[in-house]
Amino acid sequence: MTTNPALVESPTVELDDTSKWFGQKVAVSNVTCSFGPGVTGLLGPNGAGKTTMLRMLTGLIRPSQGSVRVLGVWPRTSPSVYAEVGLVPEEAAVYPALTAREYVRYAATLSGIADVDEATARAIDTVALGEPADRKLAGYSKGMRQRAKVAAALVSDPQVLLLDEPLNGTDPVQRLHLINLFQRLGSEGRTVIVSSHILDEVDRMSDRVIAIVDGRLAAAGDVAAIREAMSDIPYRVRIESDSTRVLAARLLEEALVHGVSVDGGILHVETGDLAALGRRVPAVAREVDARITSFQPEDASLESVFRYLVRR
Amino acid sequence: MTDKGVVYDLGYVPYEGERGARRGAIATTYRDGIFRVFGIRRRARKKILPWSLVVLAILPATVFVGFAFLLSTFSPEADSPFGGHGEYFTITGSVVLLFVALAGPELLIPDRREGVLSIYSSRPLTPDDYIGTRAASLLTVVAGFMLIPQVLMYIGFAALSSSGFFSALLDNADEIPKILATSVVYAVAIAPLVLLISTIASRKAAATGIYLGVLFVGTGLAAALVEATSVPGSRFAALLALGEHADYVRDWVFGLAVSSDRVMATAGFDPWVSLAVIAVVAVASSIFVVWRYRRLM
Amino acid sequence: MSEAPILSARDLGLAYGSIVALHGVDFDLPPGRIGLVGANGAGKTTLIKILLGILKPTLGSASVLGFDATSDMLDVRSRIGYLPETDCLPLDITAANFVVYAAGLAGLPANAARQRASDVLTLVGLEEERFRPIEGFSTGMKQRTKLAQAIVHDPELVFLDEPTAGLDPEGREEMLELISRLGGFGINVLVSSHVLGDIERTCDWVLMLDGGRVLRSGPLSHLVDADVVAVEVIGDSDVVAQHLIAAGAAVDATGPRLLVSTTTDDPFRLVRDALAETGTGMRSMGPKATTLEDVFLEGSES
Amino acid sequence: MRAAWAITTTTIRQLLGVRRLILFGLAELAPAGVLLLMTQTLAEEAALDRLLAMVAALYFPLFVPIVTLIVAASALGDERRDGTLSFLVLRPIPRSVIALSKFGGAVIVAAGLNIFGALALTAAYGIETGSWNLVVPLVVGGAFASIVYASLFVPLGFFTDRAVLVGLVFVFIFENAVVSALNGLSSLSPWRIGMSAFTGLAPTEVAAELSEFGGASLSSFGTALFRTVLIAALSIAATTMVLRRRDLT
Repeated sequence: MTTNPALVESPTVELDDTSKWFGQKVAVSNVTCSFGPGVTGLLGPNGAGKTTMLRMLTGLIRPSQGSVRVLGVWPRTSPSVYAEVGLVPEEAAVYPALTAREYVRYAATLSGIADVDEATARAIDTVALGEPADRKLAGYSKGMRQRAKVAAALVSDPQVLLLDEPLNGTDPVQRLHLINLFQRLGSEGRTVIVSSHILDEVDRMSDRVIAIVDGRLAAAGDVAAIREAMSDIPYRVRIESDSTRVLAARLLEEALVHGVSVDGGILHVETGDLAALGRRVPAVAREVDARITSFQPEDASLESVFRYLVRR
Repeated sequence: MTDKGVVYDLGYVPYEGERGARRGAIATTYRDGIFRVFGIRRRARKKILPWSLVVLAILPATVFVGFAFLLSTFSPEADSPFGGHGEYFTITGSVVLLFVALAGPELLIPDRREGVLSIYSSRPLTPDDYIGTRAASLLTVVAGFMLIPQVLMYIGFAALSSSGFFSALLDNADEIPKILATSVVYAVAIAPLVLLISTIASRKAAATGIYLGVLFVGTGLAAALVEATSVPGSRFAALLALGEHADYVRDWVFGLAVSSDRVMATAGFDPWVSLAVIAVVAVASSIFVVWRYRRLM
Repeated sequence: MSEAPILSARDLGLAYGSIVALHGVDFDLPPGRIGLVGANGAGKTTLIKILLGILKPTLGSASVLGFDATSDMLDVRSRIGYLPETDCLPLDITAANFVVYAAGLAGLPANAARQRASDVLTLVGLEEERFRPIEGFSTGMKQRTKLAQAIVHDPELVFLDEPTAGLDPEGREEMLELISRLGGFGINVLVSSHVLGDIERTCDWVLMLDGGRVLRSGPLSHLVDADVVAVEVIGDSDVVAQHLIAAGAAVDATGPRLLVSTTTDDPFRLVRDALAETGTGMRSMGPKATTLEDVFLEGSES
Repeated sequence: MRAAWAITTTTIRQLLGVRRLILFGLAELAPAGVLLLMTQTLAEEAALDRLLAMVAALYFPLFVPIVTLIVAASALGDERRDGTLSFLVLRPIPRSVIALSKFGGAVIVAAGLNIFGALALTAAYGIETGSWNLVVPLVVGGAFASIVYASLFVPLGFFTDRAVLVGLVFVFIFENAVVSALNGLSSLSPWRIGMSAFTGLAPTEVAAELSEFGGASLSSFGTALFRTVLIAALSIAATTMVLRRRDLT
């Protein structure tokens, strides 16, 4: 049974053939996919329908067609499920007159938490907001406001966490802290959906991605598998060695090598199967006694995958 | 190097031409100031108000001259409705007030709200250059409103006068210094105040509203308070009638009869007191605006 | 450093009342592309404002292209461009009109301003959109317009504050590519960004601030540790690790990623032979690169 | 319902920043100020006539609507503009509770300010004439008018960013021009409902006096109460429907 990578076994969030149009503009068309425990990256160029999809997932907007299920129910008609959903929206979305602590407390109260103070303190510690927690949000920098929003989303200990550009404006220390946090939340079995434009950070956080281009599901699954599925685009690998010409000639004899180009001390090899090349090169290099100092795939990263997806 | 063919890098061409630095930057800001207040290079909607006010200022002058022309040809002995250059300031005074109430905020507020000041702060301009040039654009426009209709009439009537064009020019030459002086008084009375309010208010509409409010409602309130004679020292409230000081000085300069409802007159103040109030308000506003922009940029 | 530094500071300090934003800052930055990194509140924005002459330092001095940042502010400002992080574009005029205006603000005469504005707008990829009012622009188009106004007067040095903020992946790619090309145009660059990956990809020197001090100022190239090999193994990494240890190498394994170092033999050959002999493969292999993030975190923790 | 109370109090804090409090506080003192000014200049007219002139010409048709409009329009309007709507709506709370709490917050602030204005006005009158029997009627009248205006302007704030503009058009054109022309519509005019409550509670001769002012046909107190409650309920229901059905971007 060929499993569809866009679907997961035990889905907590499901989109079934959903579409959304605003007048003539179709923002999302016939997307069927699901999200489960762990961190999933939601990717797409601006205007591709990513934000519309997130808003449909939260129930903020109603799909024009198809259905959305969060933890088995449609949030719009049974708001009680929201006790298990946390959202970090992209917009400013904070009350300037409140302090961060009051803001997080407000979220806890609205989510019907029993012990509001304990939950608030815990959430503020989790995002390491520290001393400024008692300063008014109006004076917060973008990075600190993001952490306040993450704390507010976490305070109700939700099963499903939707993050729209959560790292926007945070500095390197805060970014790493939040990336580790989201990974931990994912590994605890929560469903974390991260929409972000900084792809190498998404790559580090998520073990699975859903890519949306022009409102349609463009790709789903883990990065390596998606790249492999692009069989029409050969892999490019950059090899540095002390005897490039000899190695180049020898590699051309390998069936899996489509082409080699030599650029000074650097070899660019094209192959259909990256893993096979990774296995053959050490043996081949030893055979011709070529010392390899670098072997780096040039277009297997999420950024390259994304570039090919958008250009198709 | 083959001399048969060359491929030019269309990417980027360094600029070796002339660089005007500070002088060029100030000239550009000055020109932009004038363009902005007339809505030039902006959507048509932004041109309607300014240009209709220009017409309002110049039309009466042309009518007077036209009328004088008709009179001189058909019934030379009838006296023309033209009440003199001094009287005309009542028209241009109020029209330019409305214009400045829109132009002032347009000159300062968008640059602040849209963050364009950070671009000015990266160009060879000091904060004083920026705010000084904006004020210069505003004063130029005010001077234009004041002087163009007057010059039009001055030349028009000279051309029509029975004693010949050039001799007429010389005869009422004594009007010229009065016209210039009064124009300066009006400019100093209305421009700095609108720049002050445009520095404080964060929205154009609010700045315009507050400015007109201060002038009209302020004057009305002053008039009411002056009448409440039972309150001691109520006559000093007349100083708040900012809307009337320039007119009061104009009456004095042109020796026109002071109308009864002139607040300053009923409060028993001489015209030079109005002049002093105008000067104080102008200086205070300028100091605050310059101080504020030195901190903003 | 052969050529004269484009930016230098001598015991630079600035305090807002009791808050010390910069303290005892010294550096000499060579021509080329310099990355400015630091946590929030480390003093990045304060430094840029001092270099632009917006803020006066309370201590020491800074110089830009040989001019003192405070006393020769106007000379500095006529030679540099600035891409602010915050919104800075007037919304009611077209991008073309704005960039021509920005050129005029740099002192260029009208014809040159018009000519250079259209060249630069094409360069940043706004050929069609430039005749539309800026208020309808996407974040990407606004960032390109900001870059256009920063280089329209062919400055010698450009300060870019978070140039890739808010851009989608394609927009980021093109902006980073544009920044890398600036060097080719003879324009030096100081880029301030929170995304360290962007700095690694575009800059050849990094100035790292932390708590108002200089944590590090050095070239980005020698962050690579030549005698340690980082390899990601395809197949059974334990077997490979055992093989390497048997051959006398020191191995630090985290999952499939091994860090191999030896004192005696050549680590690259060892790894190659270990993989060949155990019949396993590699997904990637190369000298262990300490990323800017490692340097940053290790620095700012101390 | 702790959540409901939290929304109400936060809304109050949002609508009543220190600056707004001072601004509105002073604005509300204006009617009393003008009344004092009038006693200086028009000493000869009876104090009651002067007060009723203020009440019928300034307090109900101008002050109450504008203050309520600015406050109520931003109750939901600010949430939509600042993007905090998702913070409020993605909660395990029935939409009706959200609508009620938001409406409650707006009414408490608007009515509070207008009651403060009413107290200032009737106090000025009380000091001069020594009779304090108009305090309660004006306070209740002001409260009713605030509630009805809030019922219109809270949902209006959600639908359009220019709610204040649209509101002003409604107040000046519909209420003051159209309704005074076509008396039949007066039951729809919020400030007339407020004034009916005022005249209903005030001594009978006050109702007679008021009939000369602007010829507003006023209903009884009971009708005013019924209309206020009905309009408020309809408004909360409408807001709830909107929160349930519409896209909340």
